[in-house]
Amino acid sequence: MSSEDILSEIRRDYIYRLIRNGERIDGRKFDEYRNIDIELGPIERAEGSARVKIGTTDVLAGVKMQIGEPFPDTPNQGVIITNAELIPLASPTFEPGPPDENAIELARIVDRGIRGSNAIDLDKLCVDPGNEVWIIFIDLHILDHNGNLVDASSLAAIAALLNAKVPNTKFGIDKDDERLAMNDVPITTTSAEIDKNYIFDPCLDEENAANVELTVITTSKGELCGMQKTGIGKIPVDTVPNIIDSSINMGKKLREMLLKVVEGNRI
Amino acid sequence: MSSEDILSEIRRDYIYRLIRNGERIDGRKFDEYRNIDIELGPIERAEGSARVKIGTTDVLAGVKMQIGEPFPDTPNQGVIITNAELIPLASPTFEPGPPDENAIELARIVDRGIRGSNAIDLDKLCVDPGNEVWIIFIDLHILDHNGNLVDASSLAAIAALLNAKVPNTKFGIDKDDERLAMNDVPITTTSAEIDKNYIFDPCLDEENAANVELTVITTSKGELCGMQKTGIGKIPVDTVPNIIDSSINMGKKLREMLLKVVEGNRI
Amino acid sequence: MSSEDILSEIRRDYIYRLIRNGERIDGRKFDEYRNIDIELGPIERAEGSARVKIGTTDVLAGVKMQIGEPFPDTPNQGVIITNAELIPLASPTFEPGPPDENAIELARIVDRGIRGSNAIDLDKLCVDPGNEVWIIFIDLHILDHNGNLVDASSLAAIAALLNAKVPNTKFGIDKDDERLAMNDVPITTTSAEIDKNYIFDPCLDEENAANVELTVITTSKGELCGMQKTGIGKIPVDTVPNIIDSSINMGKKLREMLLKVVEGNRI
Amino acid sequence: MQSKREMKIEEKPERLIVDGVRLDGRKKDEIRPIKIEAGVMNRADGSCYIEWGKNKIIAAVYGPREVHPRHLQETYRAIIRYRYNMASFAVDERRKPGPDRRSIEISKVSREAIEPVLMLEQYPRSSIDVFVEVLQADAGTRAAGITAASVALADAGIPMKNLVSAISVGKVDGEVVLDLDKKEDNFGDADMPVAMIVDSGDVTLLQMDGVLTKDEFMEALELAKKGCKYIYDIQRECLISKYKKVNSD
Amino acid sequence: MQSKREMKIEEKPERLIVDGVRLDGRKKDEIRPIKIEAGVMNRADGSCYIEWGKNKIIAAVYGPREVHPRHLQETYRAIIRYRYNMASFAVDERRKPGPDRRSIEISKVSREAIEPVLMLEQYPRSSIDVFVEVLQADAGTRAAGITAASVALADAGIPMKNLVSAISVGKVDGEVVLDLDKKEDNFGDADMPVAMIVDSGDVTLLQMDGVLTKDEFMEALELAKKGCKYIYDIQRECLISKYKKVNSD
Amino acid sequence: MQSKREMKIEEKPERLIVDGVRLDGRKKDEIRPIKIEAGVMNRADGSCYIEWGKNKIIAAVYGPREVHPRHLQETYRAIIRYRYNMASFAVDERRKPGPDRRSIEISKVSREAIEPVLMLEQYPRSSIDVFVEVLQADAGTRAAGITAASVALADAGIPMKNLVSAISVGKVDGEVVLDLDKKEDNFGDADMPVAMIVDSGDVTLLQMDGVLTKDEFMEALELAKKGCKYIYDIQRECLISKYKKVNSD
Repeated sequence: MSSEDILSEIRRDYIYRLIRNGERIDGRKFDEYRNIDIELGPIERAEGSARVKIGTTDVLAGVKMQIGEPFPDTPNQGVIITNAELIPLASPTFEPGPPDENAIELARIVDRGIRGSNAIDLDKLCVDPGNEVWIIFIDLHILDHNGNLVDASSLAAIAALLNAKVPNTKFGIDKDDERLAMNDVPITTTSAEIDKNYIFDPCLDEENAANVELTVITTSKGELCGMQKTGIGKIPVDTVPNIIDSSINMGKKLREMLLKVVEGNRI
Repeated sequence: MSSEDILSEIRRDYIYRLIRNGERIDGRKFDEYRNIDIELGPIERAEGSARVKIGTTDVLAGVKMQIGEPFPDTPNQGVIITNAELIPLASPTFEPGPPDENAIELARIVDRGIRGSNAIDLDKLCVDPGNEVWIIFIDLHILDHNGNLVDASSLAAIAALLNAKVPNTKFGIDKDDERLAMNDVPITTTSAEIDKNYIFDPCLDEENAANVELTVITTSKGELCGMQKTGIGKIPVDTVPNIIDSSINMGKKLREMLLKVVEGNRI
Repeated sequence: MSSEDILSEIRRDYIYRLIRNGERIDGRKFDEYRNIDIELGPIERAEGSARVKIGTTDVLAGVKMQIGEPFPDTPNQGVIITNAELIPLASPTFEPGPPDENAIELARIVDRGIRGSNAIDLDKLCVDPGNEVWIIFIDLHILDHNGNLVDASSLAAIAALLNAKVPNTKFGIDKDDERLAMNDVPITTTSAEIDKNYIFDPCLDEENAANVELTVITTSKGELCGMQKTGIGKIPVDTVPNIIDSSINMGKKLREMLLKVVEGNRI
Repeated sequence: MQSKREMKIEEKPERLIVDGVRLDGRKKDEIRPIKIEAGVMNRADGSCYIEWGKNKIIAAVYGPREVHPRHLQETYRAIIRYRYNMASFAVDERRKPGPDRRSIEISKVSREAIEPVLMLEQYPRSSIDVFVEVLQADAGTRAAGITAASVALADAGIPMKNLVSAISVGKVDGEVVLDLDKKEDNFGDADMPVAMIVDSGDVTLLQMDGVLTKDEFMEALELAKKGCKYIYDIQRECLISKYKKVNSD
Repeated sequence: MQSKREMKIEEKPERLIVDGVRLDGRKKDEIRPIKIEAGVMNRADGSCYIEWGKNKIIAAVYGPREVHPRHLQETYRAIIRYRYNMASFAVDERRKPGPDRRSIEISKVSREAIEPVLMLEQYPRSSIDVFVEVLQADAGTRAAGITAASVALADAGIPMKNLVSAISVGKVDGEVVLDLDKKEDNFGDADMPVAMIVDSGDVTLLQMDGVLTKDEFMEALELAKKGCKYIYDIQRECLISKYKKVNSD
Repeated sequence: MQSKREMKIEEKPERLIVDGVRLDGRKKDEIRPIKIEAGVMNRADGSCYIEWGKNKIIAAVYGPREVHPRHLQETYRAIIRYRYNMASFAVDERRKPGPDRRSIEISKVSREAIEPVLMLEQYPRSSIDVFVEVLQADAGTRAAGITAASVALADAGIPMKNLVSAISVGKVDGEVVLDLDKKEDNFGDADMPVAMIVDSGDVTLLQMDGVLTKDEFMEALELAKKGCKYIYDIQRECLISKYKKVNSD
């Protein structure tokens, strides 16, 4: 065993011992998020942007819009394209190169929540039916990885969308730039299982100690609009309902916090 | 030498000894194919399909059709695109990834026979001259590799074409779906040289023992419409005419067998 | 240290000692180029071509022209695309594969000189304003690498352009093929620093011994139209003006030589 | 070769469930016909062919075998590689060969669904490679793939604590149904693939697309449990009959 | 997803300098506002965030660390890897993620600009990895990136002989100016990024695009020297304040 | 950069052979002018430049040399790598640089055409790399490439049992002819490249495109034998004159 393996095993044991005593490595409660910081509009060149920090996890989301062709089966709707880059700046384990399975899964979960909740009013993004619609690129740039990238990325994406304006003038459309029309504000919450306890917002050390995580995305009405189990562990089926309940509650709190920031910004 | 190398050398010696005695490892005559099984239309989603087993070598061919642009030098003709995937499911030596030189050579030999024999009536595949023609994708999915992929793939491709219907209705063309018009039924036969004897339809152990193979494609009229020498060996020029003769004969037999299956299926 | 490293160190020391005595490994003066050989039009299939040898460094440039779309911000101008291939035939250190950073830098320096000097009259390359313009592909094929690829490639590119004819007839444009209209003949000169001396046209051994090179591109009027420092060394800022002066002079000489060859060829 | 003219779009049927009966005649908790066979391939160490509705899928297993390149090896356990792939002709519109984002995600979650039952410590420094080839797709391919992969792993003699069984549930016309087919998947409201270790009641795959209320989710989860049990019995049956066949040969 | 309709082209302003004053109000030798902070990232060994005009750039350093694959190792020294990358949303028209020819060239010349000050012999067989991420671009990104990378390397404690400072000079409306912004870069006549070791007066990066007479070049070089000196003072200030902060914590 | 307007299509001439004479004036069994020179490149260990009709091709050989990555090494013999490549400007319509399916197949069959004459056991664990660059293409490039590669291998001093000589035969206007040029290749009925070891009468490359009757094939094979003999004499001549030149230098 390398000294690194031994160290990580010691850290893992320590986290398990703490959890058994109802404690976490950074003193949080099991259902407590780290401090969340949301900066709206840091990238003026983008149609919308947001930088979200959850503890030291740091994600920048940019929304760009272009005019392109609709999909043949939805000729009157805009198109969403979500992409995540796990750039090597953010973690010693990220490699340069095209998105790997982790980056792809991350982007697809974020996309799933936005699509499932029908968050963006795609019907309003038609310019010329069957011919020209708005393409919305949501690009996630992970800057610092200290665990729970999914929640930070989802929050950054939805904040960037709430921050976005449709660039009509830039594309010669005879209308003022207007706020992107939204139907919903989906919120993503992730909990990790350690020693049969579920802790929300795992930091990196906790993620490394846990075998399995469950991501639950909820709508403003408290419905589920996306889920993903990640990791090689298993979840006793009887525990799932409890996690769902907690996730719905947690989603409500995070949404309120986000909307407060957005309103504050719009005043 | 690794134990694997020693084993393969022993097997090679054994095959050579057998051949010298006029025998083959599975008891076949030199010009005898393994049992051939042709299933027509296993993939209903495809315009045409066929699964061909030669012994335990197993190839699935699918034909899909789309409407696209013609090549500028043949504005009134359909387009053929042939592709082969040596998926890692089929053999421990196949790697995931884009087609390597073996997959490319395989696809190009299959393509050569179809093109050389003018098997598909490309003039009938024009929808709007100079503008819209049918694109025929012939996709070969190798499922189990026990030697002689070329003959199995070619047979599967031509069987799938004989099974194919032009999907006029699916593309809003005001015509019933109709059988793909064919001019010819080219047949590919491959023989391998072992100790100066040429054996048809080499199984994998025989291919590994042989240095060189010659693939000969013949038309219904008994003309040659494609050839390929493969492998690092050499062929005495004086032996070529005999191989050609045998290949023409063998092609005739295989064609009869194929057409019987096709007719049986059409009734 | 490997024997190869030792050898290269010995060679390096030898070159340094020579330079300190005002000498070079092949007997040249510090501001002397190796013998330059320019062959115009070796590739008849190309619209223009030139093969340039500087000593045994050997570069073939081909110019091809096609009709395509203009860039949106220059709707009435032709488009230049420059590409360099460091094919493994040219050096034991070149690997097959897509252009690496060295090939990309090389192509971009050549491109910079042509663009900066406005060498090609891009306004004359408009076929149908906003819709159809000529695309000029300048492809550099490095055949033998014995140092100073930048100067050889730039010279080959500009010679190939001077050799080029616009293929109007081949594309059905109702005009005779005509010489490509040029505004200028930029010349690229490169010097390498060894022991604080700057030597022009370094051969490969000299390049390996030097830490830094400065490429200076000049117009017919003696203006600068492109520069690039390459290598991990540094250049004392006070020495820069001298290098610039020498480069302008050297550029003048090389341009005269090139134009003489071109005129000789046109007669 | 760019497509010039698009295929006609399939229109959404007015109703997908009429009087509690689905378009293909099934009840809401009814599973499509399944045919499954182990040991169908010659070269692979283990394999399984499954037909599930119009899905036609082969799973094959190679391993434990040496890992290349070596830096992928793990010192104390085998690694699993799982490659879900779709043939170009498996779907209505020909797809470009090779992995896309969807298949890369499916490969990851499927690997994580299978890994909990494998005793990987027994084969340090080696790999177990699972290849799932979708020859024809008809919705629910990842669940069918995991189901087949599980059988193929057993067929290959890889030490397993148990089988993994998988099925998809979803919401169609506002009702929770089991085992969506292609039309229901295209025009439905939610899709939720689930994989379970039936004996222990552990979930090893859980994804959800679309919208479900909490109550609908609870109903769906119950249906998925029943579905997985049904699938598990088919898997066992298949392995027993393979075992019998081998022993009687 | 192909673009159907292009963005409107920005038109060239009639004048970029009016009565010696640039469009954004600066004088010809005036530098845009700069904000710079070291140690901003958590995972990296060293880092620096810089805002320079509307440029927003993060540089981070990892290392010295082990090199993979091993054949890239050098026996007697560390290797440097430098990756200049632009976020998709950093420019007006969304760019495809990943390296393009421009960013590959910039990465190379930036690495060569930084390498002269690093004492690489101290870390044989290892690598020092510099990552520069342009979050928003406003001309002069390579100079800003090198400036930030230099600070990040110091922040990481990599042994350096000195700092490298960089800035761009150019010609606009026929006049030589310092620190071009985006509009000046788009519609100007020449752009010349320069990196220097200010103490020794050594140039470590020198590129030029466009046209300059010899005299203009001399004027530009003088401006660049002054500019680099100014940048150097900001870099030192930043590191001192970081050092003070760490010590007072 | 997508092409907007296609090049005009070359039209098929009414006849390609008139009174037994081909469009370029050759008889049916006549070979185009060939110019061939060994040792033309400086860096390569062996090389050959060939002009054959309007074909202009360089072949170069490096090796025996160490193989990277090491897992490609073979314990008891050298491996050969053969890369047939076409310059972007070698054909009428500019081709994208890099290997396409055609050049990958040609590289494979050319390697297999050359390998029989090489004594690879003498260089275990090493590689012999053959690079063939088509600078201008005029039909028959693979045969010309093999011919040149064979000379370049001899020039590099690689131990060979013999030379390999190659040429293309085919059918044009219903007649069997030797050494098709570009027009004949484009508008002909069949093309059959052949490589042989002339001394032993062994075929090392044999491909055929198009349609030939058995009798036509026999006629073509005879022509190919004659053609290879002719090429072989040119190859020998070239190597002898190279040898003389070296010895007289």
